[in-house]
Amino acid sequence: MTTTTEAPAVTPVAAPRKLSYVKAFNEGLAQAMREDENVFVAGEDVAGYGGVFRMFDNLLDEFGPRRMIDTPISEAALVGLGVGAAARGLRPVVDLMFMDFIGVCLDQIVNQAAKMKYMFGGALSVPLTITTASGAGLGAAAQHSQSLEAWLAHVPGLKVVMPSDAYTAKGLTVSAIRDDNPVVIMLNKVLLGSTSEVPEEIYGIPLGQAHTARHGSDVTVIALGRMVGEALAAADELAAEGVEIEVIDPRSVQPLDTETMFASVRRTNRVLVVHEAVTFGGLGAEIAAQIQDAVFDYLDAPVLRIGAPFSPVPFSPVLEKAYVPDRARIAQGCRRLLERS
Amino acid sequence: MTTTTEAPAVTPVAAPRKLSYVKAFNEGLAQAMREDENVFVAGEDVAGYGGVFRMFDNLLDEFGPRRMIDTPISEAALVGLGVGAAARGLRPVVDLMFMDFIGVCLDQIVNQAAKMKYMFGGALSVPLTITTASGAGLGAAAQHSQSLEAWLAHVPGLKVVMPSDAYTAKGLTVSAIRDDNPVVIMLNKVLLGSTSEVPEEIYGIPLGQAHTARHGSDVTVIALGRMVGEALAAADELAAEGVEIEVIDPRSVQPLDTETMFASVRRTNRVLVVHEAVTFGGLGAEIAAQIQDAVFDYLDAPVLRIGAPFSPVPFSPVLEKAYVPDRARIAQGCRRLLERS
Amino acid sequence: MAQRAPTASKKSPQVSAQVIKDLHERMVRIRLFETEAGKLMEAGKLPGFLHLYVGQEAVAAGVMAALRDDDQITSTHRGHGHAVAKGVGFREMYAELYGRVTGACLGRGGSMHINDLTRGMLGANGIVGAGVPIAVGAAFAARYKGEDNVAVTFFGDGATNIGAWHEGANMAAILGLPVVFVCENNGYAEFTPQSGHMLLTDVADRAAAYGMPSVIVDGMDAVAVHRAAAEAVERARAGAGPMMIEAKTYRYFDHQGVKGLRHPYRSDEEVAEWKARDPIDLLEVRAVADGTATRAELDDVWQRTRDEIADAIAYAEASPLPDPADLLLNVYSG
Amino acid sequence: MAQRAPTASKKSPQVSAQVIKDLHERMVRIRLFETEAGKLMEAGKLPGFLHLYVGQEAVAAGVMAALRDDDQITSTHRGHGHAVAKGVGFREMYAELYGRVTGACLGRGGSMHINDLTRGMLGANGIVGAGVPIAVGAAFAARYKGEDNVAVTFFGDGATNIGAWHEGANMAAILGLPVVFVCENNGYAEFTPQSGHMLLTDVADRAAAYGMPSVIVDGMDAVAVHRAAAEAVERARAGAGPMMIEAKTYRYFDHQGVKGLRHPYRSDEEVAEWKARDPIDLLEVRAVADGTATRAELDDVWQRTRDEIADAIAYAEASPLPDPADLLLNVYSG
Ligand SMILES: Cc1ncc(C[n+]2csc(CCOP(=O)(O)OP(=O)(O)O)c2C)c(N)n1
Ligand SMILES: Cc1ncc(C[n+]2csc(CCOP(=O)(O)OP(=O)(O)O)c2C)c(N)n1
Ligand SMILES: [Mg+2]
Ligand SMILES: [Mg+2]
Repeated sequence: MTTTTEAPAVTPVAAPRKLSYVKAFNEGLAQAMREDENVFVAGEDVAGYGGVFRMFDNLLDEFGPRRMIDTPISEAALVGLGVGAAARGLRPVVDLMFMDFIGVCLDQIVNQAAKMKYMFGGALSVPLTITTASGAGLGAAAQHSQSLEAWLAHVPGLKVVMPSDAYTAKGLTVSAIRDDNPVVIMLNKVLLGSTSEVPEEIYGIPLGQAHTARHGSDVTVIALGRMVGEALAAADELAAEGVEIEVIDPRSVQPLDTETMFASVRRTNRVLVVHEAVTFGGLGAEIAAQIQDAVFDYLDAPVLRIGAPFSPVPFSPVLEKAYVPDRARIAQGCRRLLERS
Repeated sequence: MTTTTEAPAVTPVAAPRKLSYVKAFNEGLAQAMREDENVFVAGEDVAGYGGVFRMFDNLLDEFGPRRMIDTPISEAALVGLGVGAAARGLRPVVDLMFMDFIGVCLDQIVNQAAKMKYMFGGALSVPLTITTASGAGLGAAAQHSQSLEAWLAHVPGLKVVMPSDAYTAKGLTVSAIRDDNPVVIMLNKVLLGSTSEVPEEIYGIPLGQAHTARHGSDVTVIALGRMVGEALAAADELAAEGVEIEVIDPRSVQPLDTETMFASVRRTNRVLVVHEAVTFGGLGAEIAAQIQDAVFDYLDAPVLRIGAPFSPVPFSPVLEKAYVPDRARIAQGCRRLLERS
Repeated sequence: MAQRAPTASKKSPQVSAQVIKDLHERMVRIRLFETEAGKLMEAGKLPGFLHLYVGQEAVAAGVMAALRDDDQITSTHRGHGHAVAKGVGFREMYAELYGRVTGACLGRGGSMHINDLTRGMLGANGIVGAGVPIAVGAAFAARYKGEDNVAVTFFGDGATNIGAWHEGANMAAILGLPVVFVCENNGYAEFTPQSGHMLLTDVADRAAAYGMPSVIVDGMDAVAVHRAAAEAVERARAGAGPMMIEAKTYRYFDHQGVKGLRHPYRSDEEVAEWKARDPIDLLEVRAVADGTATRAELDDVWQRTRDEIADAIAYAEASPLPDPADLLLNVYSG
Repeated sequence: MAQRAPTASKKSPQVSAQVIKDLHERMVRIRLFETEAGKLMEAGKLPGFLHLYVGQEAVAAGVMAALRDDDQITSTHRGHGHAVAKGVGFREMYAELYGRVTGACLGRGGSMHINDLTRGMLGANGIVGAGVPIAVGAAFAARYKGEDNVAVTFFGDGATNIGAWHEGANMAAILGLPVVFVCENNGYAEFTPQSGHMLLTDVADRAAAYGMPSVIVDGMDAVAVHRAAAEAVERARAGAGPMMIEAKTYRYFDHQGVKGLRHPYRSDEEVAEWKARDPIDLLEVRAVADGTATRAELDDVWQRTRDEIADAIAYAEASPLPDPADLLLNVYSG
């Protein structure tokens, strides 16, 4: 079940189909369920209601209550259910609704799902997919807005993906479900309604393969999740100033494709990492540490990190806006990098 | 309650008292309890049994069942009890036994204790201390051996300390209890019986102030927790080769005293960070990222990180030994740094 | 399975006229606060989420009327009713919903973190069940300090399925702490009916697993809630340990927001059946019938409250926004 | 409060001689495996922790004799008894305790992670309560695939206080899954007596909170455990949903290791009272008395088992250590 259907080349046809991020996720999930009878979905209000973010719309109609399971508010048991079912050969998709709720079930993710294969001497696999909505921007405050990828990426045995648009939302979902390891899919709440071209057929996007979303020679910007769009917008802005930004979307942060990053930095000699999570201890630290180690002699400036300041996510939109990195701060960062000789 | 008694200078008297790490912790806790009637301890088998690591020996005798509370196996409620009691003006010390159990109660630590002051607009403080035993080396396997400081240090609102010897075990414990914020004390299991000089009187060690455990001019080694001792041993070994290592013990990883590190690297131009935790996404990443940013022009070589490989902690001692960084790997790392011109 | 509205107790309430008026005023305050908040949200004026309490007023009013100011409560995502009934001011609450610096959380917390330590309101909470152990800690602190205040923790039917609830209940029981557990059973956890998340008909039956007594009350009858709460609170205050109250109630609006319905998880008949037993109507009809209050007196409460709300909304709207330069304020103490 | 030993049932066991012999052999295998493991630990030959099962043999034997090979179990930190009774081989188990590459976990897991998927042993677990939801998932998989195997989850008295246990029990109940909940109530959670961690006398009373039936059995009587388990398992297999069995039992050694006692948390009298009702003695005396087995037959079981253990220990000691070059083996699949 680990074979990956390569993404079909997007050939320019009459009217390329656009789909929203959440619908692309939904389509990928539905296709993966059609592909493999062992895939089922469990979570709070995923079946009858279709998920509070409409991630699971219409799936109950097609797949029925055997494969679409509404559960009590019991995230530890929910993930545990997934672990046990995966250990017995199913391919569960369990939904955590908000990523912030992970604190009530992290033991099952980290001490059970992630370590089981290793601790058991390889006796089994845990092909579990965990879906969750992350990120700030909706005024949902400190307990409903976090981006906690740094915790999960630090855990051997887990994989973590962060779709940045509708196309990756579908392809990464399909690959996560096909993968034989526990994979956490972090959907970004602000992106749910954003649209992009999405092929109709099922396709996977390899986990651990970064995508260069824009080519450029002056600064490399490595952006996670929603920050990819912000980086592309910053690149447009900077292009008008004659500065060419290369934008790299890692797509999966565990495994992390650092080779693509290194290769880019060898050309640009300047690099900025941006994510929504708090800067201190965020993924940007790991990326910066690896880059300065691997391509030290190519760097014309230190690796610059942009993330959230060291505070919980504030409620008031005026604060939240100042809190989350955006295109302006990215452009600003690139300019600063270029000023450095 | 935030005043910090400075550590008394250790004046060379006739027979300086040596104490074990766990007894030093115990003494600091007992003195803090004597100092402040609002300090109490709760956890599994902390009272009647004195804690499975003997951390709480004799405290029931002195402080009685009002201040020494045995609780059911309910870590979420245990931490929650601490949060509620702290919000109402007490200074709870709650014990998590093994740090690996944090996955069952992380919500109370991260979404409640850490964020409450901020979310509530500053209306209260949460002077909660969480004690826990971390680290590998006892053949305790994947669910009883982790070092998870990177998770906690990534959380705004928390403080995290990692005592490296008996002296710091006592002083950091006193400071953690006196601090008005939630502080996690990570005691290292392997160090419990190790001894060092410990003043008899109560003293605090400022949180967020690194200590230079050995001065040297050739390489800076920043070591966390148990790795400080390993780094000092490596320094002895290297001194015989004519290489002078500076060893920095951050003592607290949140807040993290990077200024001391920067100053050191400005002199040595070479730096290695070592911790027991998995390298990927570990504290070493944050430290490396900050150093390369702040003192880029002083670095003669990339910041080198040494941590555990990307796997759960293995059981078999032969594997565990290969897994945990030690003096040999640190010395090796220093030599590699020095080879680089 | 549809949530059935309990039938009203025919017993005449054995509480004073003063208590009836107190209950009435608390309920009206909640009702109007929430109704206006819903309108503001619909008008696009409020950021974030809004879990309205309308329909459940009798529970907050009944319990809070049994508490002293120094008694402590922990609340839920659906926390406005508790805050209002505990005496948190309209101004701070609306200003918080608007994200203003004058709000109960200085604009940092929003709807799900409203708190007021001066009123013993230890906060709404965005994590289901998380307030339960915190209340246990507050009760622990009271006993530790030799104070006789009690803690009340509110939670929904759905919340009793989460681990923290279970652990908190057992912790309170084994430590014999002065905590009152109030289940606001509105029949649903988001869009899942109670029959879809537990096999029990009465959530109160869970108390026995901790050796905790429990009682079931008509959660649309503020007097009934009040009497049960007064008993449980006095019991706890006297040192007899925790107790659980299950109040069968109903929410009128959607789980979140006002009308987000896209899935007919509740029938029109069910909603109508419950609304026919509206807690405020119920109390008003009885109060007028037995001469406890005149219609004019009751109307006056509504009018005064409306005025206070208009003032509070104006205050909120006129209040300054937080300054982004203060982003790091209150992350740490000291 | 001291844990009281239940008095033996006077009813003659209504099970076949074959079952009696089966129960006996499983218990002897556990007893000897554990006793030898304790000696090896005392001799400093085994790294890590060791939570011995001695005293509780009747529970694992009684339950496992009611299971098919394809039935699944999840276990605890005190998991050797379950593994042995479920048929995991001595060689793999000792080799694992020794940290050898021939062990049940290739030396990666140690005592607390012994597993054997071919025998339906889904693993010991170092986290209290964590195995409970995993068993629920295994049961879910069985029903999903249309198989009729059941899942059994073992846990201690202390484990019923943790959130995951509560959530798992409710999840099994609401989904109507074929899970049998077996509480091995040995009266203590580490060094805390049951009376110090819950107010109930019978843990079984907690089942009602999930609408789950329960039964209490003498956990020193393998036949009694077996009959209760057979009933619960058949019930679950027939689709009637989960059920809980509480077996009152006792552990002879310390919580961890053999004799680490430094705190007199159990009286000598209490220990003696329980040992006087040793589960193996009890079964042997009855079997010889009612002619089910001769003393010689029983002795033969002990002797054969001793031989097998000697072989297994020799195998373990002769086995190679894992190669540090393979440190990253099995972190990921594929
Ligand atoms: C741990 C956790 N899981 C899920 C949620 C999402 N959530 C918020 S409210 C809610 C339903 C709560 O139901 P109930 O306890 O009955 O309270 P009610 O909304 O009916 O007042 C859910 C699932 C959450 N906030 N926290
Ligand atoms: C979540 C968690 N908390 C605490 C522990 C430490 N611990 C291991 S066994 C144990 C006692 C378990 O008691 P019980 O469930 O009665 O099982 P018994 O040891 O009596 O067989 C504790 C507290 C743990 N392993 N996991
Ligand atoms: Mg509800
Ligand atoms: Mg026990």
